[in-house]
Amino acid sequence: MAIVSYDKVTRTYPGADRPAVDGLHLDIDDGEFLVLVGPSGCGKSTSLRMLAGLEDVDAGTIFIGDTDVTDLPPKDRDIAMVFQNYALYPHMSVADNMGFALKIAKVPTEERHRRVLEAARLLDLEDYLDRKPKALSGGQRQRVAMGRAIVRQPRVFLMDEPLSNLDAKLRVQTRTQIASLQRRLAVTTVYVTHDQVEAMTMGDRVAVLDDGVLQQCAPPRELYDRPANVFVAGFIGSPRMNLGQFRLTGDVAERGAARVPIGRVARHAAAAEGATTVTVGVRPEALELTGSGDGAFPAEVTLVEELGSDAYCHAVLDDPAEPMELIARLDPRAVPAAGQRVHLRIRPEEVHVFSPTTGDRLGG
Amino acid sequence: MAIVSYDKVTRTYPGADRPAVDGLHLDIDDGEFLVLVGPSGCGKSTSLRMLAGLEDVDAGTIFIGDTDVTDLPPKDRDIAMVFQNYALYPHMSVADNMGFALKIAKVPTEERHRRVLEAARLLDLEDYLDRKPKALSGGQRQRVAMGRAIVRQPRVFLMDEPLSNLDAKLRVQTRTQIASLQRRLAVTTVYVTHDQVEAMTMGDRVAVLDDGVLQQCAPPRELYDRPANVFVAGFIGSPRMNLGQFRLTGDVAERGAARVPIGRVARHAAAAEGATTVTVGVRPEALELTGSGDGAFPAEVTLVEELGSDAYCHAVLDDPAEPMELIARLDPRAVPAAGQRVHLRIRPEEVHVFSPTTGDRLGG
Amino acid sequence: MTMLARPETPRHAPTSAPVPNRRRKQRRWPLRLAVTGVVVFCLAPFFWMVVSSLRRSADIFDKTPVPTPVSLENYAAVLHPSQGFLRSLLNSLIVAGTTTVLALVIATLTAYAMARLDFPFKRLVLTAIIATCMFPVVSIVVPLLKLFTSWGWINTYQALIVPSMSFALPLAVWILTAFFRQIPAELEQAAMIDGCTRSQAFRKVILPLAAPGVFTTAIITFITAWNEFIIALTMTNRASMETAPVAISKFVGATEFEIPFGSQMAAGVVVTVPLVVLVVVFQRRIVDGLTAGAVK
Amino acid sequence: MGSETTVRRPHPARTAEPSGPGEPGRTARKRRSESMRLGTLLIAPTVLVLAVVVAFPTLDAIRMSLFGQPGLDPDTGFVSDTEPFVGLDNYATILTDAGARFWNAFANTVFFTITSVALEAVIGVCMALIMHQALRGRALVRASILIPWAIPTAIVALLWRWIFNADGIANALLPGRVLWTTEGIQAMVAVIVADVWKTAPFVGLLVLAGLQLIPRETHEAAKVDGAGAWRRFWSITLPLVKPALLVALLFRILDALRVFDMPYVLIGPRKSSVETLSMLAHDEASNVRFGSGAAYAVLLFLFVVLVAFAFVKLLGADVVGDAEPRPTRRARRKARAPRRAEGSEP
Amino acid sequence: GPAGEGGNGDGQPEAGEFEGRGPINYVAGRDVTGTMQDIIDEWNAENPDEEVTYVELPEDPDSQRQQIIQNAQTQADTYGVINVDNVWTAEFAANQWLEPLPEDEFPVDEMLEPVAETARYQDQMYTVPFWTDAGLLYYRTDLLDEAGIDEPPATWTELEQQCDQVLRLPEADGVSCYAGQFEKYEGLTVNFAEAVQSAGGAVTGEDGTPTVDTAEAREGLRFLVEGFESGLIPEAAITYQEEEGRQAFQDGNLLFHRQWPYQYALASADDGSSDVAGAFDVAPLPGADGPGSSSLGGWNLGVSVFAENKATALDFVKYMTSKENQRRNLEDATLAPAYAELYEDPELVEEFPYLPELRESIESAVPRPKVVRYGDATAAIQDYAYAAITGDADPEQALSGLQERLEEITGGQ
Ligand SMILES: Nc1ncnc2c1ncn2[C@@H]1O[C@H](COP(=O)(O)OP(=O)(O)OP(=O)(O)O)[C@@H](O)[C@H]1O
Ligand SMILES: Nc1ncnc2c1ncn2[C@@H]1O[C@H](COP(=O)(O)OP(=O)(O)OP(=O)(O)O)[C@@H](O)[C@H]1O
Ligand SMILES: [Mg+2]
Ligand SMILES: [Mg+2]
Repeated sequence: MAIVSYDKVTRTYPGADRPAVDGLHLDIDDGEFLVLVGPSGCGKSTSLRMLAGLEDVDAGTIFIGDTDVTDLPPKDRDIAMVFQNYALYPHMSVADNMGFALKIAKVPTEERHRRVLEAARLLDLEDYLDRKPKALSGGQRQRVAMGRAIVRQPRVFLMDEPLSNLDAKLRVQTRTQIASLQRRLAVTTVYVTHDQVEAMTMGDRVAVLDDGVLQQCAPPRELYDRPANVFVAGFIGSPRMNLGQFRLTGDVAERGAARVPIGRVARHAAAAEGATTVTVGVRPEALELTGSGDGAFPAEVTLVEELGSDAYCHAVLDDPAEPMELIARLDPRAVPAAGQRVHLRIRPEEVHVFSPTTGDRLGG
Repeated sequence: MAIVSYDKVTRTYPGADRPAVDGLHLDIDDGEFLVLVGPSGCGKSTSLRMLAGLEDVDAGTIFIGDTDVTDLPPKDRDIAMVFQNYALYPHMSVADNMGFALKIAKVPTEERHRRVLEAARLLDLEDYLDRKPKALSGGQRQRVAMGRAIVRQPRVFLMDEPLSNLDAKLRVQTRTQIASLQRRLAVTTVYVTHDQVEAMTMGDRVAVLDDGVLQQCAPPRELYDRPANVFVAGFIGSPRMNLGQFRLTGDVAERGAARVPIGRVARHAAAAEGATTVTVGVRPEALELTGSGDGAFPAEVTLVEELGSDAYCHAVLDDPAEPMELIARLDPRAVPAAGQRVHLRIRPEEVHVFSPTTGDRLGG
Repeated sequence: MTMLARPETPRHAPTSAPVPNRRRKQRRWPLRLAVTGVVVFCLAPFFWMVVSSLRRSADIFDKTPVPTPVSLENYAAVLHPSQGFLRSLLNSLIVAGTTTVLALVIATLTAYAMARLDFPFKRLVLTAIIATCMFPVVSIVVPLLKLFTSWGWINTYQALIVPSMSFALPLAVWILTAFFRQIPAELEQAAMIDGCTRSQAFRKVILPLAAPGVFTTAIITFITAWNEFIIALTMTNRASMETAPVAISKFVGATEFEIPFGSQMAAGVVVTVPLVVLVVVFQRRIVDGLTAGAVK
Repeated sequence: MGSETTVRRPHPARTAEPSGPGEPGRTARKRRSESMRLGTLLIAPTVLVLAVVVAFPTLDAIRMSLFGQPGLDPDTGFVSDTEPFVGLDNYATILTDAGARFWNAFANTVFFTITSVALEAVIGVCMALIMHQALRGRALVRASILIPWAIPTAIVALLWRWIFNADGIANALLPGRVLWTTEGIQAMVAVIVADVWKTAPFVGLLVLAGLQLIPRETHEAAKVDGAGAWRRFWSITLPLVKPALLVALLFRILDALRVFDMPYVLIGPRKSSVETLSMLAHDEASNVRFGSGAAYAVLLFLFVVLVAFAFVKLLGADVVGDAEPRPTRRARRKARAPRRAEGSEP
Repeated sequence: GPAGEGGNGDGQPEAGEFEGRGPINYVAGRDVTGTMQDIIDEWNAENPDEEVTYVELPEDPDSQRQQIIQNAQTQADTYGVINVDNVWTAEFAANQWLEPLPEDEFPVDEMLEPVAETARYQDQMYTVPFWTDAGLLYYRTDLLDEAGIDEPPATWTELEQQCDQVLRLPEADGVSCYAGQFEKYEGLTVNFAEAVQSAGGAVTGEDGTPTVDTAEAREGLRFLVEGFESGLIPEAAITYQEEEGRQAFQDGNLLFHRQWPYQYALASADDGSSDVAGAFDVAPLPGADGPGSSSLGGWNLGVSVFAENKATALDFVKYMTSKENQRRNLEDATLAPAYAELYEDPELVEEFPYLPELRESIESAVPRPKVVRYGDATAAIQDYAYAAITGDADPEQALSGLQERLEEITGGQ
């Protein structure tokens, strides 16, 4: 059963000439963990804020459960939210910040203390319970904002980039805790993040927004493996998918020395559109170093980024018309040097094909 | 030549019972890009703010160039800073926010406009130049904060988590731009980040702070390959290094069924300390699935996280005394299922050994 | 170059008293000078007032900076029970106190609506609110007197409080509106998410943060009401109901033409002292950084 | 768990806007009417109090301004007991012989208002900055700055009259002997000095409250941007205290335009150098010419309304702060241009 | 609007009906000596059913007048017996705010005639004199003695001559010749009227028509104008009200000073506050060719037409204005009585040595103009006189302007 439904919801800020969120249509199931991603300014926070009742809805309806909450005040929606900019109560201590909602809900003092302490422990904030927000570091403030939500047991959690200012270790730890908490309480959660790892590991489904419009909403694996259009393909995955225009020549697409076999379905779809070129996408990990053998093409290495566990190799594919930049993810133990000429190969089963006009995925 | 020097700098906030930054001693070379990392609340922002002149220095001296700037007001330090919480001028438009410093420096109007526009283009903010900060999304605000710094050509850039609220794509793009800008202008930069990729790719050196104390400052590769102590080992790398106490038995260390060969230098160092156990660290990518062959040990898979390009396999190593949790990074195309028993192998050249008492690295 | 530090070594004891910053010290003197200048500017005439109040009434023409002899004659006269001045102070306290509380409560509601709600004609309403207090007071006294006479309000507290309030209200509404607007809206929203009604959110979050504005308004309203004269004079004719400024206006010299300057000044000092106390008490709440750390 | 994939067209295909900004959706409208209702409710008490105490008497005064002075019956020697209706005659006098006095009072009022409010703004802001400093004895500094404002106006006027007496302390301290209370510019100076002394703290107090709300980080950012103290004051402090300062100045202007006590007590009635419109209205009324007194009051009122309205109109956005200003045409044109050419061409 | 219910509309008004007994209010400025309250207390002790409450008005006479008028506007019965400045009588009477009083019930013939005259409007009595006041010339006996002069000046010429003589003395360094009350306020009207009268003129004639554009008036005004021009009157005197002048006199800076009797005791104080204690005396005001003529100050009692219990009010007025109580007023509050007899009482003269001179002054005094629109009249006088003495207007033109203005003001009267 869908517990949260956006029904063609639109929001245009006063004075703006285009909607910040445009006809958002999305059902979120009971207990589902939905991750919302999209470029900065695409309308994620606005969507969350509309669901929380903090932003007017200019058109459309929002349901929580069976109730049309579009006109309901925030307090009647039973929602907990982590604000992107924290919005801590500056005049209250950390403990009071976290316990405020419980106090309003008249939770008995002891129970309240217990839950606050629990959340503080989870977020590594026990030492700071008596401090005011202004005497905290950025990450500590963010954790307080997080804590304020998780002490509650609402119907829906809304979290707007709740871990962006935490160090990797704490983030992993907290992320795991949130995920398990969410699963334990089975609270429907909408979670905004820019962290690809979070998006891929935490969400039951991931919704991708661009410019106020929903692009795709699917389980992470599917999003990664079968992006619905060029935007999603380019947005999900880091480093981003290599995308380029290739000429269709029979059952392959070619550009410079590179040629990629195109599946039958995609070929037919392209033909139906009357397209002579297609947009081909290849993920960095689908490129591998190889000898100058079958399907390999030469490229010149321009830059190598080493990350310890991985290495990203930036290379340029020669194309008389327009050279194409590529990124390949390589084993850090065997990286070429910048300036070197190498041969790369595309793993054929990992080629994505998109319409050059609409940008939509072609073929299955 | 060191352009920025912290000379045993300490800062204790009024009312706090321990210093936020404690005897920080650090030289940063001219034109160097230094990345500052550390857990939330470890004193990164405080260090930056002291360098900017925004926070009192309780003990020690700070030099920029040959000048003792400890008592110099911020405006005389020629520093540009991105604040962790943006600190935008609420009454100014985006363009004015970015141009303010130039206006004060009496840069001619045209030049100013040109530089603001350039920065805005770089940060994808051209459409928002006339807006006030409060009508921007979180990420847009952060970009304005960034823009405010990069329009300038100061002696030192200080950037406090400047990209934390940007989406992956924009972050990569901006990161690349900043790096190339920094290299072009050769401006000494101190950069705080929680993003491991940023830390590893951007910095000439990375300084790791914990609890106000500098733990290690070294080039990224060295930090990753030869962490100076357990803290650094555990902090750098994501997922974090698997760390556990192993019993020293001759030239191997063992725990449960796992045994790891220990190098001679490390053995001697442990012996000198009289240690019978050592802390052994193994990075997730140094664990590989294998048959039950040589050096392999059995473990039970508890959870598999799939990220598209990678998969993280959480497993438990049987140890009668205390089972040890492990994370292995595996090829996403061949992952075991949760609950399965697998055999893992440690690549021997990638073992880190630390003193069980001081936590310091043992051996080269 | 690699630096090592031990993570687990015991931390050194907290640094003793922080070394006072050198720069700060040197920079203090222009500030001191400015402070002294302004304080002297404010206090010099007041000093003259105090000095005058301490002269014998025969010496009121003296210009010595210290009264010789110092005399409490004027204070004795002012505070003499027959003057009923203490009673008038009490009346002033009641009137100004009630006015302040009521005006603050009412203005708070309106200011909240102005600052946080979006409805048409807001600007018009705000303008109308000040417009009402723009009529010269000297010209509404008679109509008001007729009105209150017909209501039988003469010699009642409400006849003093209601007009005072109407003069204080526009100011309070405007000040509070300006202040409420500056409190980040997200804080109120956070409170509503936390289950507060609008009014709870307002009381528990906005109001504490607007404290500087609220207390400033309180001080201003109180002083304005405390010093209101024409209405208070007109609406009372019983000594037991008059307020301090009215009582002062009734001070007379020993004979017809003598100006009771000494006792007026003494009374001025006496009515000012409670206000100074009030300011000293309330100003504690006028502190900065209340919203620090709230939003990013 | 629904795992069906929703696909939307990427941006270029988007042409039809689901709803234009011109036609707010049902809920937006509903919300607005709701906040209208709540707004009305919250505003009602204020309006009620004001209506009782101000609106009725004001209307009565306006009515009164249409009546003339009752004549004297030469037979009985009694003043007749009804006032003649004279229409706008009372207003017309400002255009005729009595006009000189009116326009003089008008000029005095305007001059006094501009000068004293300007001085009060400057001095008040200085006071606020000083009170804002965290220094020892801050409470006392604040209290002493506020003392002048706490003293009742009538007493202040008496005090200054004493100070400006021909044989008073002002002449004793200053070189020369100025007859402050005689006709001439010095009388206006005396009034302005006394008024500024008394009311600058009011501006100071309000600005002080405004200063408290400026986040420290904003100042820090400006410092890092290279702004010195003076520059920070102009570019950061002043714009950010503008709402508070404007409210203070607005109310000061309104009060100054209606100034009465200070020149009346300090200099005296019917001194053309300092006579203000309020004094004129008072003088008329106290000579039982309620009609023309009311007419002057109404004229003053209209002038004050005009000034206030201009003030709100010019500078009010900072205080009333309606929604963000509409985007400029330039910004709109830019916004309409396609923003991203997503992925189609790497 | 202003309206009255008293008076019978046409013909001469009769004394009103004084009916009703019960508590009333007595409305006046405060009396710091407590004499009034004592007198009232005694009344209350004797008439417990007709209790009188003392309602105090502000110190400033203008505010008092305003309060009274406002009260009349609302026709409230709060004000019963009102203490009115004698110059208000005409205005209040004409507006029918005061009840006409039965003159035959008061011992008016025992009062000094000029004082009694201040109680009437159009020959009908509306108020009863309560205390009176007239100007005196204060002079420095020490300086006159030093210069060998033994009589104070009776004329302006003598005054000028004596000044000439005295101011040449070294002891007279810093002393100015003469001052009165020349600030632009009621005091100026008083001083102007005195100057005109002392030159043989009058501000208004018997019938109330203005007569300031006459040779006498010109001479009177010229005395003041030339006084300022020549320095006979110190420049600062333009800012003098009673107290500023007293300050100058007590500080020893004035040789002659036109002032009310109240200054006598204050300037005689030997507590160090007065430099001229024992070194001055008083005389009637000098005039152009002979003794001058003072304006009459003083306050009367009237009954508000809106009052209840008017019978009580009438009785109370009689009680208050009785000889006994006026004597007490003099003794306890130094308020000069209206009754001639009291000026000859040796005991009183002993205590108040200026009484004979004061009586002389009162007897030659003229009430200020009886103008219904007195406020306008006095304003006009102040405007023109002030302009003349500050040199802003030519005295002749000032007077003809004033004449015109006064005619306008007294038009319908
Ligand atoms: N104003 C203050 N008063 C007291 N303590 C403070 C204050 N500001 C920061 N601290 C404390 O000092 C420590 C260091 O803070 P700092 O802001 O430097 O951390 P940080 O490394 O930037 O952390 P983060 O990554 O969370 O931003 C923290 O424990 C914090 O709680
Ligand atoms: N108050 C406002 N007035 C006008 N426009 C606004 C306002 N708030 C946000 N916007 C605009 O609406 C769009 C969507 O904003 P929103 O905050 O939802 O973005 P977001 O997806 O959360 O971005 P980010 O990741 O940067 O936080 C942005 O382009 C932003 O500039
Ligand atoms: Mg956002
Ligand atoms: Mg920080």
